[in-house]
Amino acid sequence: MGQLLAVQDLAKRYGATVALGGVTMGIRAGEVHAILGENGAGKSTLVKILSGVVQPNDGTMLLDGAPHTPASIFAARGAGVSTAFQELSLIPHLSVAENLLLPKVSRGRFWPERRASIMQRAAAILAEWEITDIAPDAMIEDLPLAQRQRIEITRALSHATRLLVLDEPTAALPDTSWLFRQIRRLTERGVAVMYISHRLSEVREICQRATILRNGASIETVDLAGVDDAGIFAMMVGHAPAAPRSETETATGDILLETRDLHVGAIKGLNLTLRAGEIVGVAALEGQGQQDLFQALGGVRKRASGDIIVGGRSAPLGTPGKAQRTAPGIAFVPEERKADGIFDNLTAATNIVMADFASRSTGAFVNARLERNRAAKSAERVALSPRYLGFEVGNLSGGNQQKVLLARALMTGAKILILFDPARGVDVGTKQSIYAMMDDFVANGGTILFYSSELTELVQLSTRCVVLYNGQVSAEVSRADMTEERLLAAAHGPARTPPTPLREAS
Amino acid sequence: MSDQTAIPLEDTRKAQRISPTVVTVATIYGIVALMIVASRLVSPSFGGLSQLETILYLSSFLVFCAFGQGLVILVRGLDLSIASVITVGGVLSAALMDGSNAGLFYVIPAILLACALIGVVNGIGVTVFNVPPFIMTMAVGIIVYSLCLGFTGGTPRGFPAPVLNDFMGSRFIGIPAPVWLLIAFAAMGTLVQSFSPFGRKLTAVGNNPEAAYVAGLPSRRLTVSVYAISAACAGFTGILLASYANGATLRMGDDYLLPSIAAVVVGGSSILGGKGTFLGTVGGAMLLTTLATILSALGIGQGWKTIMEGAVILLALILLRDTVFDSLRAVLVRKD
Amino acid sequence: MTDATHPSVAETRAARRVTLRHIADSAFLIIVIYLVMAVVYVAVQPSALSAYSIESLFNNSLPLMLAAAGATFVILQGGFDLSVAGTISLVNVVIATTPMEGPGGALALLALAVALGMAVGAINGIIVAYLRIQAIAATLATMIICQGIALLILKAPGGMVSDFMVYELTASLTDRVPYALVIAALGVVFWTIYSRTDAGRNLLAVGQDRKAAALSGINVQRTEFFSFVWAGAFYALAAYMLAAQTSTGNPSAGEPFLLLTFAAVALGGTAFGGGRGGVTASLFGAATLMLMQKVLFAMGVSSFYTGVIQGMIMITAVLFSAAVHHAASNRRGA
Amino acid sequence: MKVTNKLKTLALAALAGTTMLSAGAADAKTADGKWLIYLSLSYSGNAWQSEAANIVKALAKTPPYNETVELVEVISGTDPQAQISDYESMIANGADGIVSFPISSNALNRVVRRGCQEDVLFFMYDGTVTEQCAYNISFLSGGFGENTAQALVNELGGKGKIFLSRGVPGNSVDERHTDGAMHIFNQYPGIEIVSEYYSYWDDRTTQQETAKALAAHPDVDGVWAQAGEYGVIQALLQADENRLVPVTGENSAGFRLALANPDMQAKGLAGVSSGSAPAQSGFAFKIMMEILNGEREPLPEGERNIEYPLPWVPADAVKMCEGDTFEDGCNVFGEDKVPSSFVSEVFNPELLPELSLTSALDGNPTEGATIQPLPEGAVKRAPDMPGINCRSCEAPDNQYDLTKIEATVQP
Repeated sequence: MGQLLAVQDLAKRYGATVALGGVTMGIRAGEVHAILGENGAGKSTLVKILSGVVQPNDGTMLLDGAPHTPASIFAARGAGVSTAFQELSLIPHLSVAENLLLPKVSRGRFWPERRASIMQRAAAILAEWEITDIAPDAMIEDLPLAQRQRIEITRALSHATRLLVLDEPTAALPDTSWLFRQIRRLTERGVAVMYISHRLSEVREICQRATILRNGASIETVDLAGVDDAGIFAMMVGHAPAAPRSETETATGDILLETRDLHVGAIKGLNLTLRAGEIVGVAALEGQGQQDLFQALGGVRKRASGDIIVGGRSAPLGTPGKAQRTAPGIAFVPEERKADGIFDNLTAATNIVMADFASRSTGAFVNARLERNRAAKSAERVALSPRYLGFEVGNLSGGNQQKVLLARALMTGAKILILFDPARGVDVGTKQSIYAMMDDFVANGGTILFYSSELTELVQLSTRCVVLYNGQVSAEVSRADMTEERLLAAAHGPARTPPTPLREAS
Repeated sequence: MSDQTAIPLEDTRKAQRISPTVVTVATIYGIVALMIVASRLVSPSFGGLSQLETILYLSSFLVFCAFGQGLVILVRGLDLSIASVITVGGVLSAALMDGSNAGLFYVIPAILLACALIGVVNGIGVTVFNVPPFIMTMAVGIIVYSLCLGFTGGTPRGFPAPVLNDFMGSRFIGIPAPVWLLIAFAAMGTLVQSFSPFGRKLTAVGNNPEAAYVAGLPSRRLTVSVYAISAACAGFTGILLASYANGATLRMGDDYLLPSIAAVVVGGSSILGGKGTFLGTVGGAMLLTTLATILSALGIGQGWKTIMEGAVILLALILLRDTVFDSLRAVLVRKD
Repeated sequence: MTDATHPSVAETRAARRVTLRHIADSAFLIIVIYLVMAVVYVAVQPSALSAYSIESLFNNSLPLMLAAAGATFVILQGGFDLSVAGTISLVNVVIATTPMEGPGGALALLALAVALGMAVGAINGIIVAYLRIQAIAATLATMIICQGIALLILKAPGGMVSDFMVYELTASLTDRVPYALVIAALGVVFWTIYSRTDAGRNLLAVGQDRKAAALSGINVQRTEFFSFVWAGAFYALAAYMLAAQTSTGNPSAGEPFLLLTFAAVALGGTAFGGGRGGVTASLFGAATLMLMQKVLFAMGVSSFYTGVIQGMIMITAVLFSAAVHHAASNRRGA
Repeated sequence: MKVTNKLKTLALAALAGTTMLSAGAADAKTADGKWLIYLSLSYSGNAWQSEAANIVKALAKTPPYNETVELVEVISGTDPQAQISDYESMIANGADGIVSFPISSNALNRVVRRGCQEDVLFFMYDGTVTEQCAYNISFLSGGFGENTAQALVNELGGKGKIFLSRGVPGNSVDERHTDGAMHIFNQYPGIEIVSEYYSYWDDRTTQQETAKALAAHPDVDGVWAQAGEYGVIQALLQADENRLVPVTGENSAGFRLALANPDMQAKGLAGVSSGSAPAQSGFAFKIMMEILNGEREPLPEGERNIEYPLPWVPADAVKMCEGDTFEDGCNVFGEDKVPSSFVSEVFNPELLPELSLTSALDGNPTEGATIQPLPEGAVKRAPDMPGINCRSCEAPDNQYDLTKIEATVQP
């Protein structure tokens, strides 16, 4: 089969910043082609160029032999290229139908189409792509994340006549079977799919070939059957991944945090104990109340009833600030790094030192050097290179942003860390640094509660693991019996057998 | 561990040798300097130190109230009540001092406190009740003005303390006292906005309110205090204006509302919050005042003067655009 | 998917949310507020129902209503337009200095006015959408420039407005329904249609989430641009009706509109920051503001303190509409 | 208490309004037998406006009007639409008369016309409307601009650099003043206008704008100013505390006291105080009441522009008042009694003998005073001023003739 998409020496610069520095690759018709690379490797920029969001500075793209130079998303769609974006591109206050049909919802240009007729057309699209549980007139903002992601994908599917670009399509999807079924239907028609995911297992399941990007350049295109994971990692990072971590001993320290019959949001009567020296993992499918639990412990959300006992005393934790100041201190790292975490206009050092500003009265004046000095120690604990401290955080890669957030949490001096998916979407190197920091933290008398969407991570890190189902603890798994299969089974509820494996690890 | 290999390319490439803030501030003062030099073409007595002195003197009022406005804008707000609060400051100082120096030391704090309380109302409306700042401060401005009207019955009475009036006309080391005040205020304001934990916290709140909350910053309290500071600054401006003109009028604040916003924005702050320096605002205020002195000396009709005023503001905005900086920086970086 | 343990409860909650949301999103609330105020007004002022009173009330309210309608386009996409004051002044003096008699002349003037308003709007749009300058600052500058041009055209209030505009446009259809009301109703009809076209939907989408809108294929810059153009057209209409009503041109005619326009939009419940609200709501917001003047007069509120009441009403109305909206989208927190 | 009273009055007024509508009677009084008079202000917020309002309020409380007049004050802000709305409400409430400072000379015409049809008397003071059924009582036709300009030219000996400190851009009053002044200045080639700025009739703005102009022209020889003139003096002193120049301006107490101050004169201050008098409101009110009471014949339409005499106080004529009225030809109050922004022309011993300082400051009647009839010949018709007090009319050829002063230097 010939090349459907041929990309040659593609480059993109933002001012003095090089985001993409020479990508050459090809995708065949009917192929599912993976793009692999660490955060900041240039995947998003490649997606943006292909879908017409930004225009490249150099290089050529040929689609079916004709130059592909979309000036807008709309133009790209016209050429048969459509994209499901990682950061969902749905308008919250519009209906599913309108979102599916944007930007040309109404057929007439000056005279609006009847609502019923719009709904009918949308329903047809939903039916075509086997979505039966979402009504076309539902508001996007009322839908859970997983359904929104499916709408995002469906919209892309409905426009893809030549190339479908999927950027982390399974980030919020509990089940890949629907997606893979649609992808196969599409490829049977000869449509090519560019598939971007951090999850190597998925990639291996659905993709035939992969192009590896590093530092904005394409390293190699490989046949996935012919290369093992270690080989792929090596190409992605430029060196072999770190060795697996050693075992941690079971902790028997003091109880630092305890919840009694906690009700908050979807959480219904939760009892939990965190002891000094242990890392407690939380496993759950999407939407089991894990966000509510973490936000409540972080002080972001007020609990409905029940008790949270911190350091032996019942604590109201009205705000994150109060949570930090309630001895022995709770520091919370939220799920949405960009939205709830970083201050992108401020330097990394200021971002880290902000913890100090928030919790205690500091000197009257500060300047950049003072802040760098103060942040240096926390930065070192998360292996954040000191030379980044002076940069605006918005200019750093996702992994380094995450390190900044963790450094800030450490800076609070809190003994209890509440981390929601701390290693999500970061590269392998950063992951290792984060893991090391967590081990180090509990070894020094702290305790960590963390949620992860990746079972491997839970198994690798947790001293013990709590599985949430429907707002309650469905199982508690000790270090000794911890396997991914065990966690997965518990995550599907107490009395059920697991359906198809949802998410497995490499 | 070997961090070096894992560093994505963009980190190092985005290294910025020249801070955008410095470029912004330098550009504004550059424009001001250029205008002052060019103004010699308009009048032979222009272009000298005495013109600079006049500009500094006249921009001082704008600078005082623009500091508060700048802080409010920094936390994504807007303070439309400052016109009325300036009036409150002026009216109260004329009424309470009533032409006597006695009691100056408690009257001034009392006025500033009263004004700050108006700001607290603004702040509470914005933070606790989530009223959009535009509406909240506009409504409070209308209410406060109306109270002023009722309180004075339409005619503000009395005089500010003579010592204040003398102060506005006095000189130290050959430079007018208000210019010294301006310099001290600019230094203090810069320290507060750019070199204090308080300023950092405000920038954080403006940059990302959700993140600020999660990071444990007392966002509400900070925001309320910012509105209080803004109102206090406006009150301070009112006291000085009344001292300058030796009396208060009810519309004395009107001339400062839109210029205070313009000074902040021309000064390189983002109206969307989270970005801005007080030095830039001072430069913005000076730019507006310089423009006004030049226009005043030009022998053209009011229509043309007004058009030129708008055009210069627009031009300054275009020159201060981020993309202009980016290309400038790109050129500079490429050179070495 | 979570299992819905109590589907019936969930369904009713969803249903309630839907109705509340309809109330919150539509102009329903402000219409209720307007009607309540109208009832109060009629109660304290029985002559309010006379044909003349109705006619003059609407004639008087229409310019602000149209200006607020215009500003709504920009605010809905998340922008800000201070140029309303300058545009109205400019168009107003152009009308007053371009004498054209009769219905044909009035029509020609209308075309001229709207074209001029749209031109100013287009300049705003280019500066804000394409040159990416902060809207509030850019439109402040264009406002000042427009005021300057207005002063060049007419140094002091004066000029002539044709008798047709002055007398016919401000009269009533079959002596019962003021033309002003007809024009306002046309505004409502226009918005009802426009908001359902792609352009209207895109406007709201951009206001809700710029980035998502761009990724959905909406041309965000063009949407922004046209919001300013529409705004300019409506400001021009406001200036046109103002000229008809005051039968004169005034180079500072637009100044009183600056803050009142935003107050009217806010009163209507359109969210500053974009994405929620509509032109209909703003039309009623402006009408309410003008009616408030009448009610306060009728109630005999001491004129020094009228502002206190006005300010309170503004804050209360915004709080009220926010409260209803909050109840409507009672979603899970942060 | 005040509010309840008003509410009561308004309820009665509303009642009266409805009965009037049904009866259509011309001789309408409120239910308690009083004339319902509205005082409509555009902008309350400066000394001038509130003094003018206070004068009317004081007169309405002076016997016998305290028994026969129900006065309601309404402030409409700066928006013509608001004043239109308020006029409508007043007409609907059955007003007998409206004394008003009009915000716009043209925009109010329609509602005024409509009020006239309902037999409401409109008396505009200071500002004017071009609708011919309204009475305009104004000093505008008195030639403030040309007379003060000539005074300045005389002081300067026919040559020198001057500033024009104007009022509000785009305002017809400002245009009339400036046109008159330019008529004179243009005759003198030696007079060079080096700066012209708008001061919004406000002391503080005048001070700042003058300071800006002084930055470019510290060697100015004289200033022609409209209201806000005291700010000119302050700005001049600020620039150089030992140098003043001739200044002509309006009637603020600060300016008049400065004119009469020998220290200031020694520094170079000279000039004349003239311009708009708040007392115009009282004059308007009294004419209206006399017409309502049948003591005076209504004037035919087209002849309702009435001139208020232009105040004219040169430096040597400034005389401090010892008491609380303008007795013995005194014409300014000291700093101990009034703020510097106080507009001195509040009293007119001939036309308004009923008034005293408390009337102007607080709106209280003078103790023991009763309303005196206007003297014979007090009401003089003002010449036409197109766009100011009439629409399609011609200005007389002699509109810029000097009335208060003669040219002492020839061009």
